[in-house]
Amino acid sequence: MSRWGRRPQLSFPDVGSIEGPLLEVVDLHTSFRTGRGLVRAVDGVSFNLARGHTLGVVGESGSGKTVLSRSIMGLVPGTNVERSGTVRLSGHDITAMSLDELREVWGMQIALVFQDPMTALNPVVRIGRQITESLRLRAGLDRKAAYETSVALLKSVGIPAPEQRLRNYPHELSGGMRQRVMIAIALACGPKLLLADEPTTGLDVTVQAQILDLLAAQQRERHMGMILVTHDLGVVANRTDDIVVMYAGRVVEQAPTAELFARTRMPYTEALLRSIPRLAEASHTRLRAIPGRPPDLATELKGCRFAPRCPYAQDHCRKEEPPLRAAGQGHLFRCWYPVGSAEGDAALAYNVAARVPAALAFTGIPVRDAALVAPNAVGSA
Amino acid sequence: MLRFIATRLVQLVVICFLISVFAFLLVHLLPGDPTLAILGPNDTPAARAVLLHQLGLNKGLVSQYGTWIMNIFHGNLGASFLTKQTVTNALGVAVPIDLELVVVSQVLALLVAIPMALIAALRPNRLFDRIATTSTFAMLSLPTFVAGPLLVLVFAVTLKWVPATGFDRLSQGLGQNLKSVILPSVALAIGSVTVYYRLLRADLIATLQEDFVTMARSKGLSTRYILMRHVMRPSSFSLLAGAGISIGTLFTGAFVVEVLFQLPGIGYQLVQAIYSRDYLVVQGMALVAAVAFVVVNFGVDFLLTILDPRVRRA
Amino acid sequence: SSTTTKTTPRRLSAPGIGTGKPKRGGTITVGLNSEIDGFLPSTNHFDNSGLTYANSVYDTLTMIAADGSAKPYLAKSVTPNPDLTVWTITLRPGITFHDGSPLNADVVLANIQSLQSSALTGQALKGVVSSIAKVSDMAVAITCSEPIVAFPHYLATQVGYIVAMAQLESQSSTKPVGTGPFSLVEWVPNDHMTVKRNPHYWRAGLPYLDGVTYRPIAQDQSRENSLKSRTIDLMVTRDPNAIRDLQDNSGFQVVRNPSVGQNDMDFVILNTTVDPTSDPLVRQALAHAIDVDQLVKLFGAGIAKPNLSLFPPGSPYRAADNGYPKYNLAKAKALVAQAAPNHGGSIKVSLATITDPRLLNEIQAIASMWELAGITTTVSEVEQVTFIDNLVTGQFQAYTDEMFAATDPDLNYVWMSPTTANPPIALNFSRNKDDALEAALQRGRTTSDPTVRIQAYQEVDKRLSADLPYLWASQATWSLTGSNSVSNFNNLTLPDGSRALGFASGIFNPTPAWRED
Amino acid sequence: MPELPSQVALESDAYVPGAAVAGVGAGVQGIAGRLPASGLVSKKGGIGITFWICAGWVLFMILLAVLASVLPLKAPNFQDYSSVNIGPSARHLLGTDDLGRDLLARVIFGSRVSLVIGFAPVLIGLVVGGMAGLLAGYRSGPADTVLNAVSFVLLAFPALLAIMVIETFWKPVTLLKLTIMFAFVSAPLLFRVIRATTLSFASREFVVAARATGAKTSRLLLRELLPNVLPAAVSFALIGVAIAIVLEGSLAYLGLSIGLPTSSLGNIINDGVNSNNLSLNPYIALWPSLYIFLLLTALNLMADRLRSYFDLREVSL
Amino acid sequence: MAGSGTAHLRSDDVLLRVEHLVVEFGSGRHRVRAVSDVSFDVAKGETLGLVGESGCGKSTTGRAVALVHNPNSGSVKFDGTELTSMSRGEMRQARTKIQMVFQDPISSLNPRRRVLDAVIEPMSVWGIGSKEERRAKARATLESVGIDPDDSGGRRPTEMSGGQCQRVSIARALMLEPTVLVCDEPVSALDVSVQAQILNLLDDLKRDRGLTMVFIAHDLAVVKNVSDRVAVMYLGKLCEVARPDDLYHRPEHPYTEALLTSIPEPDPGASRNGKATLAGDLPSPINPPSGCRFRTRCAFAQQKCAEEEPQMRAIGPDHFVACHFPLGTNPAPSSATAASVQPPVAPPPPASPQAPSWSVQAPDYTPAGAPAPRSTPVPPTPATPPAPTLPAPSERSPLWIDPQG
Ligand SMILES: Nc1ncnc2c1ncn2[C@@H]1O[C@H](COP(=O)(O)OP(=O)(O)OP(=O)(O)O)[C@@H](O)[C@H]1O
Ligand SMILES: Nc1ncnc2c1ncn2[C@@H]1O[C@H](COP(=O)(O)OP(=O)(O)OP(=O)(O)O)[C@@H](O)[C@H]1O
Ligand SMILES: [Mg+2]
Ligand SMILES: [Mg+2]
Repeated sequence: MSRWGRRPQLSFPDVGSIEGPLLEVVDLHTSFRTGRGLVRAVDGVSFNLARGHTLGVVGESGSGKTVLSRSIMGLVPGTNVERSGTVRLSGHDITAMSLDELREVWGMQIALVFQDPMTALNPVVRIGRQITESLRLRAGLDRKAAYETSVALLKSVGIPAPEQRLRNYPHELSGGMRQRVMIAIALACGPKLLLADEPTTGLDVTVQAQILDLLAAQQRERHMGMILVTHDLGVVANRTDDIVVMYAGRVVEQAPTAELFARTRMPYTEALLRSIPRLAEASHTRLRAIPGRPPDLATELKGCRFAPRCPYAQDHCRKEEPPLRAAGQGHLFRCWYPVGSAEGDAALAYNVAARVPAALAFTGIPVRDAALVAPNAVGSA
Repeated sequence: MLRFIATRLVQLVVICFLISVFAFLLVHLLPGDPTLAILGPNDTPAARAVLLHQLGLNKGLVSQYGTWIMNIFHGNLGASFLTKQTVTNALGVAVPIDLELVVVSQVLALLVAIPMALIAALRPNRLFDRIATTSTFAMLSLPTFVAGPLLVLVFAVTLKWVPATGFDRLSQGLGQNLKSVILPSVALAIGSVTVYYRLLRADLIATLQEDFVTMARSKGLSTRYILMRHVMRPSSFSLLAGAGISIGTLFTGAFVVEVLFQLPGIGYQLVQAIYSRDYLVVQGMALVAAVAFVVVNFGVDFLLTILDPRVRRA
Repeated sequence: SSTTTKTTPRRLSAPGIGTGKPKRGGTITVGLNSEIDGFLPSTNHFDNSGLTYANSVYDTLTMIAADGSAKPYLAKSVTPNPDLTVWTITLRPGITFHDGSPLNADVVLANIQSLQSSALTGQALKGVVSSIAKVSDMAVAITCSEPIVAFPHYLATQVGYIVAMAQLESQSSTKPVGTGPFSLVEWVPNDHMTVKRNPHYWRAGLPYLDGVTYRPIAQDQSRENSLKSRTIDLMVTRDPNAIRDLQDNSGFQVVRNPSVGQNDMDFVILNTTVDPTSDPLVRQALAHAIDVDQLVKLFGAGIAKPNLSLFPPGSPYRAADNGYPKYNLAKAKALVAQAAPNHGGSIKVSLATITDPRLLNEIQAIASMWELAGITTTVSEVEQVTFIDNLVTGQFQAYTDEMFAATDPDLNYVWMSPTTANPPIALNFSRNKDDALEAALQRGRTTSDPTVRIQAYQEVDKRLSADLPYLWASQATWSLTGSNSVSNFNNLTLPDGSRALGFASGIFNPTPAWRED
Repeated sequence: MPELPSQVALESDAYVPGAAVAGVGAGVQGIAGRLPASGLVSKKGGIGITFWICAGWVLFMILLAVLASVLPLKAPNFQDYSSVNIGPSARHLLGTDDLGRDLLARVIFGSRVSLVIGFAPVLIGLVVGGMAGLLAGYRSGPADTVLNAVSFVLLAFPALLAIMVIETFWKPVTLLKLTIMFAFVSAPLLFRVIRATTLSFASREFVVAARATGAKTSRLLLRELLPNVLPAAVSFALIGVAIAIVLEGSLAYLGLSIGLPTSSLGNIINDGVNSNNLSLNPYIALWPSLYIFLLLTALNLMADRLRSYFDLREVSL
Repeated sequence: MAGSGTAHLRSDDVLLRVEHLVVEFGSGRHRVRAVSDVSFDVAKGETLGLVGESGCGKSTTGRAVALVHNPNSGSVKFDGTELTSMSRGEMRQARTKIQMVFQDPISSLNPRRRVLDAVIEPMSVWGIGSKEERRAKARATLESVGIDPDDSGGRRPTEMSGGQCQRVSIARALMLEPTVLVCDEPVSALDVSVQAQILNLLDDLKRDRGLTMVFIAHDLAVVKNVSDRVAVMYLGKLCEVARPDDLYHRPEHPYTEALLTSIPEPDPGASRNGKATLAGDLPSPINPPSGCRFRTRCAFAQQKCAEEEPQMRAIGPDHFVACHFPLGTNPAPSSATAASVQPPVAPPPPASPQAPSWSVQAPDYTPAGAPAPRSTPVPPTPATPPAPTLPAPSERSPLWIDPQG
């Protein structure tokens, strides 16, 4: 082991003995310096995660979920990254650690399940070595113990005949199996916190269900904290304690899962929910798509970031960004005209009357038809 | 795997056949008369006819090719018209030289290129990368016939560390042998470094951006371990393929160095033979060089399938 | 009488001449400027390197003494009949070949017959030897078709090497068996030729060295670097830059070409059968246009000397005023103007040389001089084999060339005589047919009276200046350079102890050399 | 299953010893293709100042060569015996050579030969090898097998040897002949690169999609595949330009290049190496080498920039 | 299941009829039978949904129908004409009638061609119309799929989002005015919000142009939304064919049932308890299980399933299944283990969907709880005057949102 470099003897107290939350993220910002300007991928995110709990992070593609999960680890690759804010794991500030110390945290304390199992497994290294290397180099197991542990790990993630699978290369496994291997690797050193970054995107629904069940089971068994990142509210609905909804790098709503679904405040969350086709609905039911697309993070954003696509948005929204407001029981949201409130209803009604396309789309009037109506037609006929 | 090897061997044979036809035709379809070179001032029609007959050059092309190929299968590549040396003997002299030149120069080139590429790829477009890139271009613009004499001036003439010319065979002792090939090898390596560096650096940069590297980092592995165990292998495919062509071509492409350092390798002897229109030597040497090229690339191909498990599906 | 300009502190005598007691043993490595095609005198083309190899493994029947005269060597004596048409060669007794077979009349007879019947040497011997007969066990008689005054000189050249019967029978060009001071160990063409001491050498006590390795190193620069880096001990060169460089270096002993007989000349050979060089006016114009002094200054590195004659300065055969056209640009221009109408209004010449950086620069300089005189010149390079082919078949216009080294002017007969100027194959490359020249050459060949010979060859010199088949430039600058670890490499002696010619025209004989360390 | 482009090339390579070569193609594609888009260039903000500086420099070099005869240069072949082998001075900015010729003039006139030798054969190879490579890469089967084998034979056969044999029997050497012979060397290499790159695109969905609209093969090759293959081919070709220029030097060294006294960068370097010039007058070999270096660096920087500018990364985080 | 048979084929006039389709890849020992004996038909104006796990051969079937590659055997009849036996030239002609939208929106567009050019391309291939006409039509088509040709026509695919790319490829497929459109998982690579945009678009197209569609996906909820008839595939074979509502309410095939259970519902109340997900991986198509191909993962598998391949049979009105023991008819399996794992019948769907949290009724829209079916769009009615606190509509900021996203 010493062959591969010195390991600092960092004393990392057992997480269980620490008071307070497992993970505290305070005002985390991560930006990329690019030719177009500063891309604020994560823009002031704060939340806490209790031990053994699961947090769902939801948001459209590009809303900064992956960057968030990697910034929590301090593992955003590239030389053009700027990060600020604090991430405390069991009270230790990860953002202040040196690379050597971080290496001690990575894998042992926090582990990451990557978005795409095909690209995250080394195509030319056997599964076996990819699992055992951290066991041997990090957990200090000998060859035999590492082998046995990895067999047990594969078994626990539901891979049949693990002894044979250890000798396979990633491409010899199916997508679902690769994702399980990824999870096994992440679990290898018994992390206290598991970050699962869209662990099922790109997998088919049946496999997705298997993987999510597996994650839930492992988390329960190990009493890990887990952050489950996805763009599909359906995925997190049954499997998380709390949900953070992100939009354009910002947290726009945060609530315990049941609360979020029961009393959605943020129009964006609502729109996301409504855009999912449901089995219960009849065939050919019109879906309420969110028109437009997310803002370019490299530009200076004024007002609420969702305003251009929001059925409720008013001038105020475009001028001033709403603060994160509380609505009881740990429910935070970022909106001037929240869903279900009188202001929100009025705003929506106003927008519909004014034939704002976002509002019309939201209500199910085909956008194309709406677009044919000239603005000055309001009130006539 | 066996099937894979078998099909590739068949292809190898077909290619070798094509190469032999090509080598044969190239030499035979060109104007010029070997009898002139052999007879020199004594070129009379009668003498020429006799000689043509002796050399079998008066027969049809197909029959000449047939004879030549059959002889090759009997291990007989013919003999030089001029020196009467058999081509096999000449190859016996040339091949060890080329083999050693190729091996030493390529090992040197890789020894320089790999660490350079690693450092540059870890911090692309930073100072080291820019310096390395610029200096490799400088190396590329320095033809061997400039680099060679410069090296000789410094290390042979001034410092007298190594001989200026000639090849000492391994039988004369490893030290002596290495001394005699080090300068030509360095001269050859200079060209290869650029190519290898560029190929490897590009692939390394690409690989380092791969998710599996981040994944390896997320396991808390050290940079060195990740580079060696995770990054090098998947980044080496282009390098290997490039090395295959480079090494294959060096069997004859090294002749400027061979002339400078008076090493009678295949390239050098080929040049001599072409000048003296020594057909059989040209054919034989060209064939051997081309087959060497094919075999080296076959080997590289094989190595690639071993290194890259994904290819093996084929 | 070798010319040197420098003596090293360690040595009181001339370079290449050993002082003190000869040391036995050791081997040396010699860098040569070219490789040969084989060792059979009758079929292989011996250039200076070939003759150097031959000197190691064979002996010649005669050897040239320091004064330029031919002395018996393998032969005990070479004696003519009174009208010089029959030459009897009596062999030294007790000499054996490397294979143990004895040197006797049969071997010599077989050798000369084989040379005669060979396409290569037969041509040169045609006008010299008409028949050969065994006189005794140790003597043969050679009958010439006409009196050949210089006959013993011929026996010191390629046709004078005697090879063993076994080699003659096998016609092996790769395994020489001779009587020479060394015998072959191995020959790896283009790499090296190694010889070891012949323990049964007929010259008692010689040679001193255990062995010699010859290495052909074609590049002048590489050879010089090899010597400087101690990769080789001795080297042959004709590159004035190298000589200049080494001459100023006390670590080396530079032996220059001796001024005995004729040296190789650097010149431009003109084909007198193709337009426009077939026109004597054009040839004159070309000659007048070359500023030889400038050429020598540019390329001679202070070593080469201009020479506008077949014969070197000091040679009795050199005409006091041979009438060679001196550099005169105005005259050249006038001649061009005069000749141009006969050649389509302008004169276009193509000038070529073998692929050699120094020569390439030289022809560019000559071309630019000709251009100044109004002669359109194209230059090109030709590789060695093609070069020779083109010369013998007449497919050239103007080539730079280097030849005519000889210890007797008659040795050059075959290159100049109109009798060898006929197609398709001509050894008289320029194909110059001048009856007066032929008459003079004949007189020199058949007359033993020195004054007649002197007069005859002075006539040759003048005829060449009038005919202008060759545009003279300078004497070749051959040199043999040794590091201080070799000694006595230029102290060749005859069996009687008197000095032989030693290194000349790029030909080296390793017999007297020894290692110093 | 998502596959790396290079992988596609390797896997679908029907013919074998060539597979390695196909890999080179992919690798070459990688040389410039995968460079990170950081550095001086800004992705949206244009191709970057570096590119224009380099392009300007290359243009300047080309202009010098084209306008050599009207520029106030000394005659490149004029031999001034009064100033032989003098170093850089006011009269001769870069000094003179063994024959007193002005090196500035010789380098600039010589660059004409070198630039033609550098660009023309590579262009020819790009067209010929490119056509064949596109076809072979798109259409697996007998056509591919044959073309592939031919290219491999051409590659395996010692290139410089072929040039020498041909030259030995096809004198005198002219720029045209040199160009043709170099094209023979460059075509199979470019064929392999383009074929490999084509292979990685041929199985892509957009080609299938275009075929589904009823497009003919020729249209597919020219409209769909060519634009995708070209950038990799061009960046490889630019390195080819450098190699060709240096190769001309090797030929000059063997006396097989363009006829004297016409200068080429190769024969000037060659002059500079001979006759102890390397130790006595090192500047003779320096100038042409420096010229090649500057051209090469500029071309490669351009290639890099072009690649990262046109690099269409299809992954978004 | 995963059985053969043609019981589900209709005799009345169908536009597209696929019978005994077999497609194989590779050769020798590594022969993959991606589609083995699949039959289905599509009536004019109908949308057939094709669902199934990843790798079960959906795309391959779709591609064979769209003539992108030839089936090894079987017939594809379009409007009564056999397509598989056509010459190359005829095939090219036929391609104009059947167009395909490919699985991966980004890779099915040439990264180096501009959007407008890509859309014009099909017309240029056939030389239809003048340059201006092509352009005009391409712009109109782009507009119809919700892409602004002025804003996006000059962009390259990489400068667009996945949803936009998908729209462009749909526009391209529409350019030749095909009768049949094969959509291969047009949404599975997309984010849920974009997915909704595309699904709506396809429904519009179907309504407006009377397109006949084959819609491929693995998400039953998605398929249900767009199809008139759904065929479920497993490992190269069909298992169940039914109307979407039937299929959802009464899945007959255990695999259909498993697919339904796997769909994540955005409803924390929907208990997952008792819902077992499908265990194990899709078996290799190189070496498929004997008999019913699903038996290796089926909780109800019996001896018979291993021995005999189930044939497609009618089990209800327009409901066909290829299973020996369909769920609806089937008594609880004798195997005790199976029963413990799998509830015999899927739990009924919640009686009513989740009530919207925003309950204020604006006069001109219908709340989500009672969505307006596409066939009866709500006509826009004049709005009530805006609330006094809000600015007048005419003063609205110029942030007039681009509806095409
Ligand atoms: N290295 C980088 N340089 C510049 N911008 C980046 C970089 N990495 C991410 N981004 C930008 O940051 C934003 C957030 O990206 P992120 O990957 O976190 O999104 P995501 O929510 O994970 O999306 P998805 O659902 O597609 O995975 C995006 O706009 C992305 O383009
Ligand atoms: N070109 C091909 N060569 C070899 N095998 C193939 C090829 N295309 C598909 N297959 C195989 O055929 C089977 C069916 O593939 P197909 O793409 O039709 O599945 P799918 O249902 O569309 O899956 P997905 O949902 O992932 O798109 C798979 O096993 C696949 O590996
Ligand atoms: Mg992500
Ligand atoms: Mg598919």
